[in-house]
Amino acid sequence: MLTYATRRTILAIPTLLFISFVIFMLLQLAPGDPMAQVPLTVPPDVKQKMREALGLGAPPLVQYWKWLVQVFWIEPQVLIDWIFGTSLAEGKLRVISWQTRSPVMDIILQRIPQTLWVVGVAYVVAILIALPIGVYSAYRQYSVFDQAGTFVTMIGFSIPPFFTGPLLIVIFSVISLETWWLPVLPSIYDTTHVVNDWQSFGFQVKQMTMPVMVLAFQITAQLSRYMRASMLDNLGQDYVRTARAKGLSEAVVVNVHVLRNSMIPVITVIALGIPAIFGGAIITETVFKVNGIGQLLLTALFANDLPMVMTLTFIFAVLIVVFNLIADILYGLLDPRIRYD
Amino acid sequence: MTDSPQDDLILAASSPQAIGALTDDGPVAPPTSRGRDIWSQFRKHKGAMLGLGFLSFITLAVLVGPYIYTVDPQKLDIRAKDFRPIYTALWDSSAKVGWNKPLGSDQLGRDNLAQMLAGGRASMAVGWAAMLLSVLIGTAVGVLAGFFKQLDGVLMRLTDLFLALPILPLLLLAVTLFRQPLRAGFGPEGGMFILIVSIVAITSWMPTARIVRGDVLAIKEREFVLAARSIGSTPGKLIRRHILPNVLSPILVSAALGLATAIITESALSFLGVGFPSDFPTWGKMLADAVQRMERFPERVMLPGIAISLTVLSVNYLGDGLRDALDPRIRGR
Amino acid sequence: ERGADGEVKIIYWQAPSILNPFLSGGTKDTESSSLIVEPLARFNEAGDLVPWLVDEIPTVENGGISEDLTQITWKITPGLKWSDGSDFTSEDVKFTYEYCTHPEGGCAQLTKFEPVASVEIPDDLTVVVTFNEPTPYPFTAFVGGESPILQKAQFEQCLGAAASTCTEQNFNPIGTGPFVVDEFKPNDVITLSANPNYRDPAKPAFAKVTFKGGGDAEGAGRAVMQTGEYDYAWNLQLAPDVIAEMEAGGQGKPVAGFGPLMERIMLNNTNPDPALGPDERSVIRPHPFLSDPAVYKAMSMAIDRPLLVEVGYGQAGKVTCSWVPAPEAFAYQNEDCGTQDIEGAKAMLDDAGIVDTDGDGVREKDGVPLSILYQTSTNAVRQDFQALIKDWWEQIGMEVELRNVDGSVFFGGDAGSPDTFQKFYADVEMYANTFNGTDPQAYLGHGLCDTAPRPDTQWQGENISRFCDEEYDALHTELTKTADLAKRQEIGRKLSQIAYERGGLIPLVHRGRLSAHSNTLGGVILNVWDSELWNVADWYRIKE
Amino acid sequence: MLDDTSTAQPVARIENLRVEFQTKAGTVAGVKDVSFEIGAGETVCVVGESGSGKSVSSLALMRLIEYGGGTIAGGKLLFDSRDRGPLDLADQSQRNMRDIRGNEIGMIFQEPMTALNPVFTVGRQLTEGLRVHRGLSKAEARAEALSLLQQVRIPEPERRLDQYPHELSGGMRQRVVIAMALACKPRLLIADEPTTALDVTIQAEILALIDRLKRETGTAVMFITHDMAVVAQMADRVVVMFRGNKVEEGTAEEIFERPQHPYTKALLAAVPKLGEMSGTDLPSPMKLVGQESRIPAPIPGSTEVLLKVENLTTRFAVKGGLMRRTVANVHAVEDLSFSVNKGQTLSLVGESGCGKSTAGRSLLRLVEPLSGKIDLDGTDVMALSQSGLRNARREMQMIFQDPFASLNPQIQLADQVAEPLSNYGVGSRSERQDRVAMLFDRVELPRSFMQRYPHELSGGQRQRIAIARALALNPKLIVADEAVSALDVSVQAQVVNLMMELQADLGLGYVFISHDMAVVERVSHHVGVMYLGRIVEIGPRRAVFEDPRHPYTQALMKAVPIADPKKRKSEKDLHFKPIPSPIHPVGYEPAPSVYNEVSPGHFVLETDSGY
Ligand SMILES: Nc1ncnc2c1ncn2[C@@H]1O[C@H](COP(=O)(O)OP(=O)(O)OP(=O)(O)O)[C@@H](O)[C@H]1O
Ligand SMILES: Nc1ncnc2c1ncn2[C@@H]1O[C@H](COP(=O)(O)OP(=O)(O)OP(=O)(O)O)[C@@H](O)[C@H]1O
Ligand SMILES: [Mg+2]
Ligand SMILES: [Mg+2]
Ligand code: NI
Repeated sequence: MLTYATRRTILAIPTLLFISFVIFMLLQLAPGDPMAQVPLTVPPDVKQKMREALGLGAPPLVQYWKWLVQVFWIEPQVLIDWIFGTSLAEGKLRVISWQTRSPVMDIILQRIPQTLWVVGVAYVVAILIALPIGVYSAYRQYSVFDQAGTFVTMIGFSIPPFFTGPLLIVIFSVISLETWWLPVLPSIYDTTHVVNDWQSFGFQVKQMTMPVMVLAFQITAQLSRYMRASMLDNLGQDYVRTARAKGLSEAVVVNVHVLRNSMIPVITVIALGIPAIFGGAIITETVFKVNGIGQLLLTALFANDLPMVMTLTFIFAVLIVVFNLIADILYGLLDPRIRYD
Repeated sequence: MTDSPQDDLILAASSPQAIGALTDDGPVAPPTSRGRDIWSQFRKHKGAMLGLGFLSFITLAVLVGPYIYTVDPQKLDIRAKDFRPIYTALWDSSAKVGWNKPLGSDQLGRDNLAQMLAGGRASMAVGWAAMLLSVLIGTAVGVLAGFFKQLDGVLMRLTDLFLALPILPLLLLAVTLFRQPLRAGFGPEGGMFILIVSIVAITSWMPTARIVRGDVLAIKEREFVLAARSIGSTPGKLIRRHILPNVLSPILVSAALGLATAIITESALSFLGVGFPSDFPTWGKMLADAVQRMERFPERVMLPGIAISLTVLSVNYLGDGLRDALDPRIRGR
Repeated sequence: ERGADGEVKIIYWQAPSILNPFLSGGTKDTESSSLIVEPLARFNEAGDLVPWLVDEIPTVENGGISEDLTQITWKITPGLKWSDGSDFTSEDVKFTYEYCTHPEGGCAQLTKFEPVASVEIPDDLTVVVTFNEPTPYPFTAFVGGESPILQKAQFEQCLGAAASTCTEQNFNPIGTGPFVVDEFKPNDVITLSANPNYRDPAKPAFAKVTFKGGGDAEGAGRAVMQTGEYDYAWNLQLAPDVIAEMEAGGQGKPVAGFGPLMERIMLNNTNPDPALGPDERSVIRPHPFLSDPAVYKAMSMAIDRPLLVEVGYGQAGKVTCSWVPAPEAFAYQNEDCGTQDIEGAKAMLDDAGIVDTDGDGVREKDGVPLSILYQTSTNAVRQDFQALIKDWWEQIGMEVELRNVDGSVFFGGDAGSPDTFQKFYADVEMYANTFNGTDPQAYLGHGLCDTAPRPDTQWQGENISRFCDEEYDALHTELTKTADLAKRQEIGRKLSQIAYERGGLIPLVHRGRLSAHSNTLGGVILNVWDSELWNVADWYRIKE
Repeated sequence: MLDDTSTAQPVARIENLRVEFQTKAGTVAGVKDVSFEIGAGETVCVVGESGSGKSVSSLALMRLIEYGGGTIAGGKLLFDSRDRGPLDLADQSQRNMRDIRGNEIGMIFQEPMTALNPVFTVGRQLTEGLRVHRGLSKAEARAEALSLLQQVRIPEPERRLDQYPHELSGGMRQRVVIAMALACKPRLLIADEPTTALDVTIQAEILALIDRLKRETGTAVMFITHDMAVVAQMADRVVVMFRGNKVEEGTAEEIFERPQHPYTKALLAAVPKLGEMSGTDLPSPMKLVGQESRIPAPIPGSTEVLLKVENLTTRFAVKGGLMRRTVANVHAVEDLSFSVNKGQTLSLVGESGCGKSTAGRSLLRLVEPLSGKIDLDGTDVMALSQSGLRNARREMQMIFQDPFASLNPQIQLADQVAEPLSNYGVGSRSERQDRVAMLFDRVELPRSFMQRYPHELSGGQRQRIAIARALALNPKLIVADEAVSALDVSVQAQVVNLMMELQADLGLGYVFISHDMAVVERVSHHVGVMYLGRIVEIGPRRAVFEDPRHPYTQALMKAVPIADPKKRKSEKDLHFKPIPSPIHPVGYEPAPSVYNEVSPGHFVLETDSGY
């Protein structure tokens, strides 16, 4: 297992370097200009000077090398400084966003809490709902519950969030349905809100409700399909009959024997979905103005803030690769039959 | 150890005489083709049948519709702007409706029904084309990686690479990157079509490739492949005749899901404002544009929104039904 | 009383990314920083200068401006304090000049300082700005929201290349304005609180400001006018019917103001034929048919401007035919502008002998069909305009192909891209432009022959139409030498007229700025000549 | 057969059982009308061919059939419960059944590989039943489980408790399943083909074990099998089932010696019995009931050498470590030498994993051998290029074990048979069609089957298609890898006869790979016994079977059950060592095989084989 993990990790490094190079070159080729958002009243020669101040003049390979050094050498030093209070990175140039002239990493750190709150909570909620639904619909395959569950999850699959999002806003924020005992929910997420008492916690819950609803609906749909399929696979296995032949109750047969086996692929699917939490949910974040990572990426992309886009996409790539690895290792841990090496 | 129910049918014909006991009777039922079997199983899946029906209806509507309803979707008729769909007259007699605008018109007086048809055409075309391309790439990579051991490592690393590339940013990037050259080559709509189709395909073939590879690896170990090799089938023929037909079911299923993803991705792109040019309606674009006026003209959001959702829903059900129908374990029941 | 009215919430659908306007130039950044840092003088809602950190506006009459028009002397109001309690002195003003003119700084407001030869500070409260040449209109440097004063003590270490390492400074500038930054989350939200050292002890009325950024205009408008979550929403570029619907929400109301922003169609005076090759097209004159007055006049006549206003901007738009639509005194008035005349346009073309000779429905001039490519940036209203105008032009016998380019490319100025508005590889293109302040001299310079973008200027230059007219150039030179305001206004009107009548551009809509504020927010005076938040110190909560 | 149990109160009695399944084709009866009873301390064997309803009856008795989609449509399942007295299980609630299942009725399933839950330890799965039914604490249950494992004689029982099923060999897993079934000392033990998937040696041990446990605990045993030889080993009484009905019932002796029902007679005739061929040199087809007209003639073959294999070695690399380098090799085939004569059969026998299949595939270079010489009628197969190899494969063909897996489910049968012809461009399309039709006749399949798909055929019919396909190119040599192992006895007999007929008519040489000693005895001219990749003994069939010299061969012979209730084995004389691992580190070079010729053509391995 250890060699396997090591091997995979070592293999991941060239893959990631390659990915970063590909992304970098793609971004270089992109025709956009970070100065496009500067108003036309600023004359071109001034824009040119501004561009040079951003370091845009250097050849792409030099820029790439600089970025590599900054990400792999200087940023870790900053982290160490931050943890141990040393000053290794003093005065060294970090990855600077073109839009804000501030270190990209600082902004990312600032955004992560929102994203984790909203997308992460949605994910957890979705898991908590999806697994029981999946288990029960598999156990009662073709029952009314299963048919209904299938229908609802299919809808979850099929309705894009940019449809459900505005719909919810109209329902909960605009046409106030207070008369029907429905709460009025804020349509704009307050990223500065601090939870320090029950009331502010209540507000936090309120403002998270809609984005979490939209996201959780989708994730629930996917996960419960997986869970159901996996349960169905295992319900037909011989060992289930053996367990029944031992006189175990159905609850034990299903919730212990079958579930434990069915969870193996589902857990890896869950693990594979985690990078997406960090990636944020671009559309949902846009719709509800949750200024998380997804929204950061989108604005950076439209503003042609290359260092920001580059670093963000690279972080996602790292997360995806890492969680792929984790998923594989989890699989190995959960399934005693699988031994890597 | 056959488990075929046909054995019982045989019994009706043969009594256990000495010879009868040992003769190896064939099935009495007329030969059924596999296709018919699958179809009869598929027909039992109500959701899938509904899905198929709706999908055919939509496809037909967007293909034939514009020839029957010949209103130009781009025709501006500023005096007839902001018409409501004809059915609103049912509960709101003061609504601005007209039989010439069955589903109403938008803020510039463009006919909603014509736009729905044209938009559906674009969405469906993107969906189908992207799905076909993605399935093609996925199948090719999957089969090659599964069949040729030497290629496996390289192709699977490539798949990993594409999986690790974050999709939406890449998508947005490529749109800004290649839109202009392609537009120069194929015109504004053609270029964008090619771009969106290829981007959706390029970013969505990996699951298909993985599934197909897994199945090919399994099928390669089946004895009939070994048998085929021992009777001198060339690798090409082996793939075409023996491997591909047997991985058809995962391919079909991922094709169905791919169609759904492609339609959604296209509309998401339109929503984010990086899709088709503005004078080229697609469902996603119509939806995105109409969100602003959602309260006054809910139909402008609901119509494309429901069209997208229903299409994707039916495709998903179709995929579900296909999976069931193609799974011999279920079909046997 | 300061801080009595609690919190005010402002939403800008474009999120500020930095609070140092010298490093960004984006409107969202300039406006958000105007809560904190201030210039010596501002424009008010009428476009008139008002003293801000000085006692009076220098003029030739009061001796603030030298007779030869090369020097201006500002007298700082005594007793001003920075928000950190230190004194505001002329040192800071001079430093601001040095900061922006540093060659490696990439200052976005450099044009404001370029004509300045030197800044002298004879004493703590006097600033003497000397220009390179006589400058009839000297109110650029240190005037308006785009050129505020930075604190020397804070930014001393941030000159030139070091500018981008000063994150702390750029995010938390110390200012003289009514508010100080508590926390700045770039591209997201700024929280501010009242400046304890603000010069007027009774102001600001609000103790806190939450300045939220991001999302879209629609969400912002909704948050102010429908759900009442926010107090002020900036620049709601939404269709009129959408605004009207939001207003019906009853929580707030829209306010419109008109600056010099004008949506126009630029006519290409050169030949954009692709056959000429990338370095020749849009350089060689003349255009095969657009140079014919009958053609461009007919095109202008065919346009129904009131309808465009109604469709695209509603109360935030006006019909105009002047290149400089505002200030009023500079605007060239044209009566026919507001009426569409398709038949007249047809007749004009017929009279000029431009008729359809081959029966394909498209007129030809000397055998060249009137077939044009009409490009603009991607934007819902612009696309609606394109669709409408295409329709009208086709009615008068032209053939129109539409094209829209992503804004970041179109306005990006990348010399390598064929799709920038500067390259103008099309026959006509539509966009909006404006100028800062109230003086259009530099803006009218966009019609001078030698400012045309060309390969040898790396396609830089402001004369997008490649309009070239001797009389115009001469008249503009005269403008640069005239100090008398009335005379300047007359020359300005004349220049606008020439550009319109001789085929430089087809003005479409004079666009206003439409913002919205909640019904309980008082003191809002929409100002398009300066930052919209220019008088935020005077805002207050209306008590029921 | 010793105790007269029929008078004692039966533990379970099945009366007129009928079980139905709802299928697409309507309601299907898995069991139509079956009645029999099982007394305490008695083993009742239920025999019958595949699909005859054996498993369904047993599952019905456990009331597990409901979970598989079946319903008990009629009949009674009387069971004499320890705690509640006589019950009709058919109308008990599932709640009550839970108390009976695993407690009073234990069940052993066919597939030891899949019958255990892969993610729980053996200990956990063993104790579960104990804790539910006997309310033991964790520690008590564990102690009890340990003693159960000792009872079924698993080596190192303590260690096993914490192992996962996949870490045990098939035999050990089956013992665990047996221990589980016995955990609560059930009154009735149902064993559904408990040894079908196992090697003969392990089968012998398991059979002995069940027999011993029955005698020690006095449990009633319902033993399901399709193997008459096993029946002969185990049964006190025998129930013969045919297509859902019981056709005959009687004591073992009655059934074997005086079968009444024609089906039973036919069945018994089709069972090859080890030792049947003693005293003959040449193989000859079986005499089957209903085919008396064909007189089985011995097949002499010729002495001309068709295939000569020398020092054939095949290894598979095991990759590992950080760099995925080869760290070890599976020595699947090690220094194999033999020859096959034209028109004769060489059989390779041995236990699972000894390298039989690999050897067969190496001959056609379907797996690449490491070294050695393969000479097929003058062509040096090892030296051929890929295209040459393709041509050489016209001369040798393969038939595989699994008739379900070796035909492509998507292609019509005629096309499958024609495929080799079209691959080599033999003849025109119509010529090929004629040849296919002729081949169908040859393997005695109706031509109407030509347009069918494989799933529409029974196992035996499919295997005939595979044979037809192998014959299509007129090969000289056919490698038959377990070609009849998956078939029911009656079908097996027919296919074996067909193959032998073809050999006699066409002069084919066979390499016949099998683990079934009785079939091998029937078909071979020469026999090679393989162990751990090597041939430990090779020679004329008669010499090897009647005078086994190598200790492994001797042990193997002893383990084979004989379809004769008078020749029962006892547990005492069965002592098998598990086969050592064939995996050796890189660089390990085993000693060459040295043979001692004990009689003409009869060689015995001298080198240490690991046994
Ligand atoms: N779940 C099921 N659905 C439909 N038919 C079934 C099902 N299970 C068994 N059958 C049918 O019942 C009959 C008896 O099957 P059963 O499994 O008892 O045979 P068996 O004698 O155990 O055969 P084998 O030796 O292959 O195990 C067969 O015809 C089979 O097709
Ligand atoms: N492709 C392969 N890669 C690695 N090892 C293999 C491969 N094929 C077979 N082996 C190993 O080689 C050995 C011999 O296998 P083989 O299949 O030849 O045995 P067998 O005698 O045919 O067994 P069975 O009776 O179970 O079919 C086994 O240990 C097996 O695990
Ligand atoms: Mg069975
Ligand atoms: Mg084998
Ligand atoms: Ni300018």
